Amino acid sequence: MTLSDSILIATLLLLITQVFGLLRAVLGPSLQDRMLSVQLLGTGGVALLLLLATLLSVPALIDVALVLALLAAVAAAALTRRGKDGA
Amino acid sequence: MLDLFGISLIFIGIGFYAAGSIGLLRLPDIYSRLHALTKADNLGLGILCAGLALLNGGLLYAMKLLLVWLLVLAASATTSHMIAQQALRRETN
Amino acid sequence: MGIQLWLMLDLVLSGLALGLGWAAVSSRDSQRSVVFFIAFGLLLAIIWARLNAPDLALAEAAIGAGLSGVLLLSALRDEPAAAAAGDMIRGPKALLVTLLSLALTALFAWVLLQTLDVADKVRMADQIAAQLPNSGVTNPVTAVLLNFRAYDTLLELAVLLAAVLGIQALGPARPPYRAAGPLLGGLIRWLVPLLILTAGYLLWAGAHAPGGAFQAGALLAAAAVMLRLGGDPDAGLPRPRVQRLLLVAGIAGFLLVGIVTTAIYQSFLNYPDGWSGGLILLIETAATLAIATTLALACIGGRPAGWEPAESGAVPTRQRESK
Amino acid sequence: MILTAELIYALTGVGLFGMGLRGALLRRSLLGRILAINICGAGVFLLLVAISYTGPGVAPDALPHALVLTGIVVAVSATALALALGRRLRETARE
Repeated sequence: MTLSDSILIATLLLLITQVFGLLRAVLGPSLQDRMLSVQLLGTGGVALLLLLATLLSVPALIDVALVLALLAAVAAAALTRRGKDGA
Repeated sequence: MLDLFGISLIFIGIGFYAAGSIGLLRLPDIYSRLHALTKADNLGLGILCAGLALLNGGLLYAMKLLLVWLLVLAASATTSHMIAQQALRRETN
Repeated sequence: MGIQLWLMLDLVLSGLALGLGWAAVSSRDSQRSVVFFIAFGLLLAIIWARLNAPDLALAEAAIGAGLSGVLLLSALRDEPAAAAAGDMIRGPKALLVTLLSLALTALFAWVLLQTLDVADKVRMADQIAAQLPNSGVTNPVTAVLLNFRAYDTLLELAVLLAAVLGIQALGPARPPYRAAGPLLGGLIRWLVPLLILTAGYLLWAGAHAPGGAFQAGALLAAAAVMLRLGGDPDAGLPRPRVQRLLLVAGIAGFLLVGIVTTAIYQSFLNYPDGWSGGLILLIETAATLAIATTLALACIGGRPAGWEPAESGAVPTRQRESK
Repeated sequence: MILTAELIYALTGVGLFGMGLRGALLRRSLLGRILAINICGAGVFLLLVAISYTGPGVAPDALPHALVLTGIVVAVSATALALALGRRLRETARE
Protein backbone atom coordinates (compact mmCIF):
# COMPACT_ATOMS: atom_id res chain seq x y z
CA MET A 1 0.00 0.00 0.00
CA THR A 2 1.41 3.37 -0.96
CA LEU A 3 1.63 6.44 1.22
CA SER A 4 -1.13 8.27 -0.63
CA ASP A 5 -3.40 5.24 -0.31
CA SER A 6 -2.94 5.35 3.47
CA ILE A 7 -3.77 9.07 3.54
CA LEU A 8 -6.81 8.35 1.38
CA ILE A 9 -7.99 5.70 3.83
CA ALA A 10 -7.45 8.18 6.67
CA THR A 11 -9.53 10.78 4.79
CA LEU A 12 -12.31 8.27 4.22
CA LEU A 13 -12.35 7.28 7.91
CA LEU A 14 -12.45 10.92 8.96
CA LEU A 15 -15.38 11.52 6.62
CA ILE A 16 -17.23 8.58 8.15
CA THR A 17 -16.76 10.03 11.65
CA GLN A 18 -18.35 13.21 10.29
CA VAL A 19 -21.36 11.25 9.05
CA PHE A 20 -21.87 9.88 12.56
CA GLY A 21 -21.36 13.31 14.08
CA LEU A 22 -24.04 14.73 11.79
CA LEU A 23 -26.55 12.17 13.04
CA ARG A 24 -26.67 14.30 16.19
CA ALA A 25 -27.82 17.22 14.04
CA VAL A 26 -30.69 15.06 12.78
CA LEU A 27 -31.57 13.67 16.23
CA GLY A 28 -31.32 16.98 18.07
CA PRO A 29 -33.20 17.41 20.32
CA SER A 30 -32.19 20.98 21.14
CA LEU A 31 -30.80 23.64 18.83
CA GLN A 32 -27.57 23.57 20.82
CA ASP A 33 -27.11 19.86 20.05
CA ARG A 34 -27.47 20.58 16.36
CA MET A 35 -25.00 23.44 16.63
CA LEU A 36 -22.45 21.16 18.26
CA SER A 37 -22.79 18.80 15.35
CA VAL A 38 -22.17 21.64 12.88
CA GLN A 39 -19.17 22.71 14.92
CA LEU A 40 -17.78 19.18 14.62
CA LEU A 41 -18.24 19.37 10.85
CA GLY A 42 -16.36 22.69 10.92
CA THR A 43 -13.26 21.29 12.61
CA GLY A 44 -13.60 17.99 10.73
CA GLY A 45 -13.83 20.01 7.52
CA VAL A 46 -10.58 21.79 8.37
CA ALA A 47 -8.88 18.41 8.87
CA LEU A 48 -10.40 17.05 5.63
CA LEU A 49 -9.14 20.07 3.68
CA LEU A 50 -5.63 19.66 5.11
CA LEU A 51 -5.62 15.97 4.13
CA LEU A 52 -6.95 16.79 0.64
CA ALA A 53 -4.23 19.46 0.25
CA THR A 54 -1.63 16.72 0.65
CA LEU A 55 -3.53 14.11 -1.37
CA LEU A 56 -4.19 16.33 -4.40
CA SER A 57 -0.97 18.35 -3.94
CA VAL A 58 -2.93 21.61 -3.99
CA PRO A 59 -1.25 23.67 -1.24
CA ALA A 60 -3.88 26.43 -1.63
CA LEU A 61 -6.33 24.15 0.17
CA ILE A 62 -4.49 25.05 3.38
CA ASP A 63 -5.67 28.63 2.81
CA VAL A 64 -9.19 27.25 2.39
CA ALA A 65 -8.84 25.42 5.71
CA LEU A 66 -7.77 28.71 7.32
CA VAL A 67 -10.77 30.57 5.88
CA LEU A 68 -13.12 27.76 6.90
CA ALA A 69 -11.81 27.91 10.48
CA LEU A 70 -12.36 31.70 10.58
CA LEU A 71 -15.83 31.66 9.03
CA ALA A 72 -17.06 28.68 11.05
CA ALA A 73 -16.39 30.86 14.09
CA VAL A 74 -18.45 33.70 12.54
CA ALA A 75 -21.35 31.34 11.83
CA ALA A 76 -21.18 29.86 15.34
CA ALA A 77 -21.20 33.36 16.84
CA ALA A 78 -24.26 34.22 14.73
CA LEU A 79 -26.01 31.04 15.87
CA THR A 80 -25.60 31.87 19.53
CA ARG A 81 -26.61 35.51 18.99
CA ARG A 82 -30.03 34.60 17.66
CA GLY A 83 -33.06 35.65 19.65
CA LYS A 84 -31.00 37.06 22.47
CA ASP A 85 -32.80 40.38 22.57
CA GLY A 86 -36.14 38.76 21.96
CA ALA A 87 -36.46 40.26 18.48
CA MET B 1 10.46 5.77 9.02
CA LEU B 2 9.40 9.39 9.38
CA ASP B 3 6.56 8.69 6.95
CA LEU B 4 5.36 5.77 9.03
CA PHE B 5 5.41 7.93 12.15
CA GLY B 6 3.52 10.70 10.35
CA ILE B 7 0.84 8.33 9.07
CA SER B 8 0.44 6.82 12.54
CA LEU B 9 -0.08 10.28 14.01
CA ILE B 10 -2.74 11.02 11.38
CA PHE B 11 -4.61 7.84 12.26
CA ILE B 12 -4.35 8.61 15.99
CA GLY B 13 -5.78 12.07 15.29
CA ILE B 14 -8.67 10.50 13.41
CA GLY B 15 -9.17 8.17 16.36
CA PHE B 16 -9.83 11.27 18.48
CA TYR B 17 -12.32 12.54 15.91
CA ALA B 18 -14.08 9.15 16.03
CA ALA B 19 -14.18 9.31 19.83
CA GLY B 20 -15.65 12.81 19.60
CA SER B 21 -18.35 11.72 17.15
CA ILE B 22 -19.27 8.68 19.23
CA GLY B 23 -19.35 10.84 22.33
CA LEU B 24 -21.59 13.35 20.57
CA LEU B 25 -23.94 10.51 19.66
CA ARG B 26 -23.92 8.39 22.82
CA LEU B 27 -23.52 10.80 25.74
CA PRO B 28 -26.77 11.67 27.50
CA ASP B 29 -26.78 15.46 27.81
CA ILE B 30 -25.52 18.58 26.04
CA TYR B 31 -22.75 19.41 28.53
CA SER B 32 -21.03 16.04 28.40
CA ARG B 33 -21.39 16.08 24.60
CA LEU B 34 -19.73 19.48 24.52
CA HIS B 35 -16.90 18.08 26.60
CA ALA B 36 -16.40 15.12 24.25
CA LEU B 37 -16.45 17.36 21.21
CA THR B 38 -13.80 19.82 22.43
CA LYS B 39 -11.47 16.87 22.99
CA ALA B 40 -11.94 15.81 19.40
CA ASP B 41 -11.43 19.31 18.03
CA ASN B 42 -8.38 20.21 19.93
CA LEU B 43 -6.39 17.02 20.29
CA GLY B 44 -7.47 15.28 17.09
CA LEU B 45 -6.68 18.21 14.82
CA GLY B 46 -3.41 18.94 16.63
CA ILE B 47 -2.10 15.39 16.29
CA LEU B 48 -3.28 15.18 12.68
CA CYS B 49 -1.47 18.45 11.86
CA ALA B 50 1.70 17.14 13.49
CA GLY B 51 1.46 13.99 11.37
CA LEU B 52 0.95 15.98 8.17
CA ALA B 53 3.88 18.25 9.01
CA LEU B 54 6.10 15.18 9.44
CA LEU B 55 4.94 13.79 6.08
CA ASN B 56 5.47 16.96 4.08
CA GLY B 57 8.39 18.60 5.81
CA GLY B 58 9.18 22.27 5.33
CA LEU B 59 9.16 24.85 8.11
CA LEU B 60 6.75 27.22 6.36
CA TYR B 61 4.25 24.40 5.85
CA ALA B 62 4.51 23.36 9.50
CA MET B 63 4.02 26.97 10.63
CA LYS B 64 0.91 27.30 8.49
CA LEU B 65 -0.58 24.13 9.97
CA LEU B 66 0.26 25.38 13.45
CA LEU B 67 -1.55 28.64 12.67
CA VAL B 68 -4.64 26.77 11.45
CA TRP B 69 -4.62 24.61 14.57
CA LEU B 70 -4.28 27.57 16.94
CA LEU B 71 -7.14 29.34 15.14
CA VAL B 72 -9.45 26.36 15.47
CA LEU B 73 -8.41 26.00 19.09
CA ALA B 74 -9.17 29.60 19.99
CA ALA B 75 -12.41 29.72 17.98
CA SER B 76 -13.78 26.43 19.29
CA ALA B 77 -12.97 27.35 22.89
CA THR B 78 -15.04 30.54 22.59
CA THR B 79 -17.91 29.10 20.55
CA SER B 80 -18.27 26.01 22.78
CA HIS B 81 -18.44 28.28 25.77
CA MET B 82 -21.13 30.39 24.09
CA ILE B 83 -23.14 27.29 23.14
CA ALA B 84 -22.93 26.08 26.75
CA GLN B 85 -24.10 29.49 28.00
CA GLN B 86 -27.01 29.43 25.59
CA ALA B 87 -27.99 25.91 26.64
CA LEU B 88 -27.86 26.98 30.29
CA ARG B 89 -30.02 30.04 29.55
CA ARG B 90 -32.55 27.85 27.79
CA GLU B 91 -32.76 25.55 30.79
CA THR B 92 -33.10 28.28 33.40
CA ASN B 93 -35.83 30.02 31.41
CA MET C 1 -6.94 0.30 -5.11
CA GLY C 2 -6.56 4.10 -5.14
CA ILE C 3 -9.35 4.52 -7.67
CA GLN C 4 -11.85 2.49 -5.66
CA LEU C 5 -10.97 4.44 -2.53
CA TRP C 6 -11.51 7.74 -4.33
CA LEU C 7 -14.87 6.49 -5.61
CA MET C 8 -15.87 5.52 -2.08
CA LEU C 9 -14.88 8.97 -0.86
CA ASP C 10 -16.91 10.53 -3.68
CA LEU C 11 -19.93 8.39 -2.87
CA VAL C 12 -19.82 9.30 0.83
CA LEU C 13 -19.39 13.01 0.04
CA SER C 14 -22.28 12.93 -2.46
CA GLY C 15 -24.45 10.98 -0.06
CA LEU C 16 -23.77 13.53 2.66
CA ALA C 17 -24.56 16.40 0.28
CA LEU C 18 -27.87 14.82 -0.71
CA GLY C 19 -28.70 14.02 2.92
CA LEU C 20 -27.91 17.51 4.21
CA GLY C 21 -29.68 19.09 1.23
CA TRP C 22 -32.74 16.98 1.93
CA ALA C 23 -32.64 17.85 5.63
CA ALA C 24 -32.32 21.57 4.82
CA VAL C 25 -35.22 21.48 2.37
CA SER C 26 -37.65 19.29 4.26
CA SER C 27 -37.07 19.87 7.96
CA ARG C 28 -40.18 20.52 9.97
CA ASP C 29 -39.21 24.08 10.91
CA SER C 30 -37.06 26.84 9.47
CA GLN C 31 -34.64 26.97 12.36
CA ARG C 32 -33.53 23.41 11.71
CA SER C 33 -33.41 24.08 8.00
CA VAL C 34 -31.01 26.97 8.49
CA VAL C 35 -28.67 24.90 10.67
CA PHE C 36 -28.63 22.14 8.05
CA PHE C 37 -28.06 24.72 5.34
CA ILE C 38 -24.94 25.98 7.14
CA ALA C 39 -23.67 22.40 7.41
CA PHE C 40 -24.46 21.96 3.69
CA GLY C 41 -22.34 25.03 2.89
CA LEU C 42 -19.41 23.63 4.88
CA LEU C 43 -19.71 20.34 3.03
CA LEU C 44 -19.90 22.06 -0.35
CA ALA C 45 -16.58 23.81 0.37
CA ILE C 46 -15.02 20.38 0.94
CA ILE C 47 -16.57 19.07 -2.30
CA TRP C 48 -15.13 22.00 -4.29
CA ALA C 49 -11.74 21.19 -2.78
CA ARG C 50 -12.16 17.55 -3.78
CA LEU C 51 -13.07 18.58 -7.35
CA ASN C 52 -9.84 20.56 -7.69
CA ALA C 53 -11.57 23.94 -7.49
CA PRO C 54 -9.73 25.76 -4.68
CA ASP C 55 -11.03 29.16 -5.84
CA LEU C 56 -14.58 27.96 -5.34
CA ALA C 57 -13.72 26.27 -2.06
CA LEU C 58 -12.42 29.61 -0.75
CA ALA C 59 -15.54 31.48 -1.87
CA GLU C 60 -17.86 28.80 -0.51
CA ALA C 61 -16.05 28.67 2.84
CA ALA C 62 -16.47 32.44 3.14
CA ILE C 63 -19.97 32.81 1.68
CA GLY C 64 -21.78 29.48 1.77
CA ALA C 65 -20.61 28.43 5.21
CA GLY C 66 -20.33 31.91 6.73
CA LEU C 67 -22.22 34.85 5.27
CA SER C 68 -25.35 33.04 4.00
CA GLY C 69 -25.67 31.40 7.39
CA VAL C 70 -25.53 34.74 9.17
CA LEU C 71 -27.98 36.21 6.66
CA LEU C 72 -30.53 33.42 7.07
CA LEU C 73 -30.15 33.46 10.85
CA SER C 74 -30.86 37.16 10.98
CA ALA C 75 -33.87 36.59 8.71
CA LEU C 76 -35.04 33.99 11.21
CA ARG C 77 -34.98 36.77 13.79
CA ASP C 78 -37.55 38.77 11.88
CA GLU C 79 -39.67 35.78 10.89
CA PRO C 80 -40.38 34.03 14.18
CA ALA C 81 -43.55 32.44 12.78
CA ALA C 82 -41.50 30.53 10.22
CA ALA C 83 -39.60 28.80 13.00
CA ALA C 84 -42.83 27.07 14.00
CA ALA C 85 -43.46 23.49 12.92
CA GLY C 86 -45.67 22.60 9.98
CA ASP C 87 -43.82 24.56 7.32
CA MET C 88 -44.35 21.85 4.69
CA ILE C 89 -47.50 21.49 2.64
CA ARG C 90 -48.84 17.92 2.95
CA GLY C 91 -51.54 15.92 1.23
CA PRO C 92 -52.32 15.01 -2.38
CA LYS C 93 -50.88 18.25 -3.77
CA ALA C 94 -47.55 17.48 -2.08
CA LEU C 95 -47.58 13.99 -3.56
CA LEU C 96 -48.17 15.38 -7.04
CA VAL C 97 -45.34 17.93 -6.68
CA THR C 98 -43.01 15.22 -5.39
CA LEU C 99 -43.80 12.91 -8.30
CA LEU C 100 -43.35 15.68 -10.87
CA SER C 101 -40.03 16.78 -9.32
CA LEU C 102 -38.88 13.18 -9.33
CA ALA C 103 -39.83 12.79 -13.01
CA LEU C 104 -37.99 16.00 -13.92
CA THR C 105 -34.91 14.87 -11.97
CA ALA C 106 -34.95 11.51 -13.72
CA LEU C 107 -35.25 13.26 -17.09
CA PHE C 108 -32.29 15.52 -16.33
CA ALA C 109 -30.24 12.55 -15.14
CA TRP C 110 -31.04 10.70 -18.37
CA VAL C 111 -30.04 13.70 -20.50
CA LEU C 112 -26.83 14.00 -18.49
CA LEU C 113 -25.96 10.34 -19.02
CA GLN C 114 -26.63 10.70 -22.73
CA THR C 115 -24.50 13.82 -23.17
CA LEU C 116 -21.60 13.25 -20.79
CA ASP C 117 -19.81 10.86 -23.16
CA VAL C 118 -20.49 12.59 -26.45
CA ALA C 119 -19.33 15.97 -25.09
CA ASP C 120 -16.95 17.91 -27.31
CA LYS C 121 -13.46 17.08 -26.25
CA VAL C 122 -12.07 20.44 -27.42
CA ARG C 123 -12.47 22.43 -24.26
CA MET C 124 -12.15 26.04 -23.32
CA ALA C 125 -9.50 24.97 -20.82
CA ASP C 126 -6.96 24.51 -23.63
CA GLN C 127 -7.63 27.96 -25.06
CA ILE C 128 -7.40 29.52 -21.59
CA ALA C 129 -4.09 27.74 -20.97
CA ALA C 130 -2.77 28.97 -24.31
CA GLN C 131 -3.67 32.59 -23.62
CA LEU C 132 -2.72 32.61 -19.93
CA PRO C 133 0.83 34.01 -20.43
CA ASN C 134 -0.69 37.14 -22.03
CA SER C 135 -3.25 37.73 -19.28
CA GLY C 136 -0.98 39.38 -16.72
CA VAL C 137 -1.84 36.80 -14.04
CA THR C 138 -1.12 33.11 -13.64
CA ASN C 139 -4.30 32.02 -11.85
CA PRO C 140 -6.59 30.92 -14.71
CA VAL C 141 -9.79 31.75 -12.82
CA THR C 142 -8.62 35.31 -12.19
CA ALA C 143 -7.56 35.54 -15.85
CA VAL C 144 -11.06 34.58 -16.97
CA LEU C 145 -12.77 36.93 -14.52
CA LEU C 146 -10.66 40.04 -15.05
CA ASN C 147 -9.17 39.70 -18.50
CA PHE C 148 -10.80 37.27 -20.93
CA ARG C 149 -14.35 37.83 -19.67
CA ALA C 150 -13.93 41.17 -17.92
CA TYR C 151 -17.23 42.35 -19.40
CA ASP C 152 -19.08 39.67 -17.49
CA THR C 153 -17.45 40.64 -14.22
CA LEU C 154 -18.24 44.32 -14.81
CA LEU C 155 -21.89 43.46 -15.39
CA GLU C 156 -21.88 41.17 -12.39
CA LEU C 157 -20.76 44.05 -10.21
CA ALA C 158 -23.72 45.96 -11.65
CA VAL C 159 -26.03 43.10 -10.63
CA LEU C 160 -24.63 43.21 -7.10
CA LEU C 161 -25.15 46.98 -6.99
CA ALA C 162 -28.74 46.58 -8.22
CA ALA C 163 -29.42 43.99 -5.53
CA VAL C 164 -28.06 46.14 -2.72
CA LEU C 165 -29.91 49.23 -3.99
CA GLY C 166 -33.09 47.16 -3.98
CA ILE C 167 -32.44 46.16 -0.38
CA GLN C 168 -31.77 49.79 0.62
CA ALA C 169 -34.98 50.88 -1.10
CA LEU C 170 -37.09 48.40 0.85
CA GLY C 171 -36.59 49.75 4.32
CA PRO C 172 -34.32 50.47 7.24
CA ALA C 173 -31.75 48.02 8.60
CA ARG C 174 -32.71 45.15 10.89
CA PRO C 175 -32.53 46.06 14.59
CA PRO C 176 -28.97 45.84 15.92
CA TYR C 177 -27.76 43.15 18.27
CA ARG C 178 -27.21 43.60 21.97
CA ALA C 179 -23.68 44.69 22.95
CA ALA C 180 -21.21 41.81 23.09
CA GLY C 181 -20.34 40.24 26.42
CA PRO C 182 -16.71 39.61 27.38
CA LEU C 183 -16.70 36.22 25.62
CA LEU C 184 -17.89 37.41 22.21
CA GLY C 185 -15.96 40.66 22.65
CA GLY C 186 -12.75 38.68 23.06
CA LEU C 187 -13.52 36.63 19.94
CA ILE C 188 -14.22 39.77 17.91
CA ARG C 189 -11.02 41.44 19.06
CA TRP C 190 -8.80 38.84 17.40
CA LEU C 191 -11.11 37.45 14.71
CA VAL C 192 -11.88 40.75 12.96
CA PRO C 193 -8.25 41.85 12.43
CA LEU C 194 -7.40 38.35 11.26
CA LEU C 195 -10.29 38.37 8.76
CA ILE C 196 -9.12 41.71 7.35
CA LEU C 197 -5.52 40.48 7.15
CA THR C 198 -6.57 37.27 5.37
CA ALA C 199 -8.69 39.33 2.95
CA GLY C 200 -5.65 41.40 2.03
CA TYR C 201 -3.60 38.25 1.54
CA LEU C 202 -6.21 36.64 -0.71
CA LEU C 203 -6.56 39.79 -2.82
CA TRP C 204 -2.84 39.87 -3.41
CA ALA C 205 -2.50 36.11 -3.89
CA GLY C 206 -5.36 36.03 -6.42
CA ALA C 207 -3.02 36.88 -9.29
CA HIS C 208 -1.02 33.67 -9.01
CA ALA C 209 -2.92 31.39 -6.64
CA PRO C 210 -6.54 30.77 -5.63
CA GLY C 211 -8.06 33.95 -4.28
CA GLY C 212 -9.10 37.29 -5.69
CA ALA C 213 -11.64 40.07 -5.34
CA PHE C 214 -14.68 37.90 -4.59
CA GLN C 215 -13.07 35.88 -1.83
CA ALA C 216 -11.32 38.90 -0.31
CA GLY C 217 -14.53 40.95 -0.45
CA ALA C 218 -16.49 38.17 1.24
CA LEU C 219 -13.94 37.97 4.06
CA LEU C 220 -14.03 41.75 4.60
CA ALA C 221 -17.81 41.57 4.69
CA ALA C 222 -17.55 38.78 7.27
CA ALA C 223 -15.40 41.09 9.42
CA ALA C 224 -18.12 43.75 9.18
CA VAL C 225 -20.84 41.22 10.01
CA MET C 226 -18.84 40.06 13.03
CA LEU C 227 -18.66 43.64 14.32
CA ARG C 228 -22.42 43.93 13.87
CA LEU C 229 -23.00 40.69 15.78
CA GLY C 230 -21.00 42.30 18.56
CA GLY C 231 -23.50 45.12 18.82
CA ASP C 232 -22.17 47.75 16.39
CA PRO C 233 -25.30 48.84 14.45
CA ASP C 234 -23.22 50.08 11.47
CA ALA C 235 -21.06 46.95 11.27
CA GLY C 236 -17.90 49.07 11.39
CA LEU C 237 -18.69 50.56 7.98
CA PRO C 238 -17.58 54.14 7.28
CA ARG C 239 -19.98 57.12 7.00
CA PRO C 240 -22.92 56.64 4.57
CA ARG C 241 -21.40 59.09 2.10
CA VAL C 242 -18.27 56.97 1.93
CA GLN C 243 -20.40 53.81 1.77
CA ARG C 244 -22.03 55.09 -1.42
CA LEU C 245 -18.63 55.74 -2.97
CA LEU C 246 -17.42 52.27 -1.98
CA LEU C 247 -20.51 50.64 -3.45
CA VAL C 248 -19.75 51.98 -6.92
CA ALA C 249 -15.94 51.72 -6.59
CA GLY C 250 -15.75 48.39 -8.45
CA ILE C 251 -17.78 49.54 -11.43
CA ALA C 252 -16.00 52.89 -11.43
CA GLY C 253 -12.59 51.21 -11.46
CA PHE C 254 -13.63 48.96 -14.34
CA LEU C 255 -15.15 51.80 -16.36
CA LEU C 256 -12.19 54.08 -15.77
CA VAL C 257 -9.76 51.49 -17.08
CA GLY C 258 -12.16 50.70 -19.92
CA ILE C 259 -12.50 54.34 -20.98
CA VAL C 260 -8.75 54.94 -20.85
CA THR C 261 -8.04 51.83 -22.92
CA THR C 262 -10.76 52.86 -25.37
CA ALA C 263 -9.26 56.33 -25.72
CA ILE C 264 -5.79 54.98 -26.41
CA TYR C 265 -6.40 51.67 -28.16
CA GLN C 266 -9.98 52.00 -29.42
CA SER C 267 -10.87 48.81 -27.60
CA PHE C 268 -12.81 48.61 -24.35
CA LEU C 269 -11.11 46.68 -21.53
CA ASN C 270 -8.35 45.35 -23.75
CA TYR C 271 -5.30 45.86 -21.60
CA PRO C 272 -2.06 47.04 -23.26
CA ASP C 273 0.85 44.62 -23.23
CA GLY C 274 2.76 44.56 -19.99
CA TRP C 275 0.10 46.54 -18.12
CA SER C 276 -2.38 43.72 -17.53
CA GLY C 277 -1.05 42.65 -14.14
CA GLY C 278 -1.07 46.15 -12.65
CA LEU C 279 -4.44 47.11 -14.11
CA ILE C 280 -6.01 43.86 -12.92
CA LEU C 281 -4.73 44.47 -9.39
CA LEU C 282 -6.12 48.02 -9.51
CA ILE C 283 -9.55 46.85 -10.64
CA GLU C 284 -9.51 43.98 -8.17
CA THR C 285 -8.74 46.27 -5.23
CA ALA C 286 -11.65 48.53 -6.14
CA ALA C 287 -13.89 45.52 -6.73
CA THR C 288 -12.92 44.00 -3.35
CA LEU C 289 -14.00 47.16 -1.52
CA ALA C 290 -17.25 47.30 -3.52
CA ILE C 291 -18.07 43.62 -2.97
CA ALA C 292 -17.27 43.88 0.75
CA THR C 293 -19.54 46.92 1.20
CA THR C 294 -22.28 45.32 -0.90
CA LEU C 295 -22.28 42.05 1.03
CA ALA C 296 -22.05 43.78 4.41
CA LEU C 297 -25.00 46.07 3.58
CA ALA C 298 -26.92 43.08 2.21
CA CYS C 299 -26.44 41.24 5.51
CA ILE C 300 -27.57 44.31 7.47
CA GLY C 301 -30.71 44.02 5.36
CA GLY C 302 -31.64 47.67 4.81
CA ARG C 303 -30.57 51.27 5.13
CA PRO C 304 -28.20 51.83 8.04
CA ALA C 305 -28.76 54.88 10.25
CA GLY C 306 -27.89 58.15 8.55
CA TRP C 307 -28.20 56.73 5.03
CA GLU C 308 -30.88 59.16 3.86
CA PRO C 309 -30.11 62.85 4.10
CA ALA C 310 -32.13 64.26 7.02
CA GLU C 311 -35.79 63.53 6.32
CA SER C 312 -37.13 65.29 9.39
CA GLY C 313 -34.25 67.70 9.82
CA ALA C 314 -32.88 65.62 12.65
CA VAL C 315 -29.69 64.16 11.30
CA PRO C 316 -28.57 61.45 13.66
CA THR C 317 -25.29 62.70 14.97
CA ARG C 318 -22.61 60.10 14.91
CA GLN C 319 -20.79 59.74 18.15
CA ARG C 320 -18.07 57.47 16.92
CA GLU C 321 -15.39 57.58 14.32
CA SER C 322 -15.49 55.11 11.46
CA LYS C 323 -14.26 52.14 13.54
CA MET D 1 -21.21 3.06 -18.28
CA ILE D 2 -18.32 3.38 -15.83
CA LEU D 3 -18.73 5.14 -12.52
CA THR D 4 -16.48 8.19 -12.43
CA ALA D 5 -16.16 11.13 -10.06
CA GLU D 6 -17.64 13.46 -12.72
CA LEU D 7 -20.67 11.24 -13.06
CA ILE D 8 -21.22 10.88 -9.30
CA TYR D 9 -21.08 14.60 -8.61
CA ALA D 10 -23.03 15.56 -11.72
CA LEU D 11 -25.86 13.21 -10.73
CA THR D 12 -25.71 14.55 -7.18
CA GLY D 13 -26.10 18.04 -8.63
CA VAL D 14 -29.18 16.92 -10.57
CA GLY D 15 -30.58 15.32 -7.42
CA LEU D 16 -30.04 18.49 -5.39
CA PHE D 17 -31.77 20.52 -8.10
CA GLY D 18 -34.82 18.26 -7.98
CA MET D 19 -34.92 18.36 -4.19
CA GLY D 20 -34.65 22.13 -4.12
CA LEU D 21 -37.41 22.46 -6.70
CA ARG D 22 -39.74 20.27 -4.67
CA GLY D 23 -38.94 22.25 -1.53
CA ALA D 24 -39.49 25.59 -3.23
CA LEU D 25 -42.97 24.43 -4.28
CA LEU D 26 -43.93 22.79 -0.99
CA ARG D 27 -42.58 25.07 1.74
CA ARG D 28 -45.07 27.49 3.27
CA SER D 29 -42.71 30.10 4.66
CA LEU D 30 -40.79 32.47 2.45
CA LEU D 31 -37.54 31.68 4.26
CA GLY D 32 -37.97 27.97 3.56
CA ARG D 33 -38.61 28.64 -0.10
CA ILE D 34 -35.58 30.92 -0.47
CA LEU D 35 -33.48 28.25 1.19
CA ALA D 36 -34.81 25.60 -1.17
CA ILE D 37 -33.99 27.75 -4.19
CA ASN D 38 -30.45 28.09 -2.84
CA ILE D 39 -30.19 24.29 -2.73
CA CYS D 40 -31.43 24.26 -6.34
CA GLY D 41 -28.66 26.70 -7.28
CA ALA D 42 -26.05 24.65 -5.45
CA GLY D 43 -27.12 21.65 -7.53
CA VAL D 44 -26.54 23.59 -10.75
CA PHE D 45 -23.12 24.76 -9.50
CA LEU D 46 -22.18 21.19 -8.62
CA LEU D 47 -23.19 19.98 -12.09
CA LEU D 48 -21.08 22.69 -13.75
CA VAL D 49 -18.00 22.00 -11.64
CA ALA D 50 -18.39 18.22 -11.97
CA ILE D 51 -18.35 18.28 -15.77
CA SER D 52 -15.28 20.54 -15.76
CA TYR D 53 -13.38 18.06 -13.59
CA THR D 54 -10.71 16.20 -15.51
CA GLY D 55 -9.18 13.88 -12.96
CA PRO D 56 -6.67 14.36 -10.14
CA GLY D 57 -3.52 16.24 -10.99
CA VAL D 58 -4.98 17.75 -14.18
CA ALA D 59 -5.91 21.44 -14.07
CA PRO D 60 -9.69 21.62 -14.50
CA ASP D 61 -11.48 23.99 -16.86
CA ALA D 62 -11.30 27.48 -15.36
CA LEU D 63 -14.26 28.89 -17.27
CA PRO D 64 -17.03 27.02 -15.38
CA HIS D 65 -15.14 27.79 -12.17
CA ALA D 66 -15.22 31.51 -12.90
CA LEU D 67 -18.90 31.18 -13.78
CA VAL D 68 -19.73 29.39 -10.53
CA LEU D 69 -17.61 31.82 -8.49
CA THR D 70 -19.67 34.76 -9.72
CA GLY D 71 -22.77 32.61 -9.30
CA ILE D 72 -22.06 32.06 -5.60
CA VAL D 73 -21.71 35.79 -4.99
CA VAL D 74 -24.82 36.66 -7.02
CA ALA D 75 -26.80 33.94 -5.22
CA VAL D 76 -26.04 35.37 -1.81
CA SER D 77 -26.98 38.92 -2.86
CA ALA D 78 -30.18 37.68 -4.50
CA THR D 79 -30.97 35.80 -1.27
CA ALA D 80 -30.43 38.99 0.72
CA LEU D 81 -32.72 40.91 -1.65
CA ALA D 82 -35.41 38.24 -1.44
CA LEU D 83 -35.24 38.25 2.37
CA ALA D 84 -35.51 42.05 2.43
CA LEU D 85 -38.54 41.85 0.12
CA GLY D 86 -40.12 39.28 2.42
CA ARG D 87 -39.56 41.48 5.46
CA ARG D 88 -41.14 44.45 3.70
CA LEU D 89 -44.08 42.32 2.59
CA ARG D 90 -44.73 41.23 6.16
CA GLU D 91 -44.50 44.80 7.43
CA THR D 92 -46.88 46.03 4.74
CA ALA D 93 -49.33 43.24 5.53
CA ARG D 94 -49.28 44.19 9.20
CA GLU D 95 -50.14 47.85 8.53
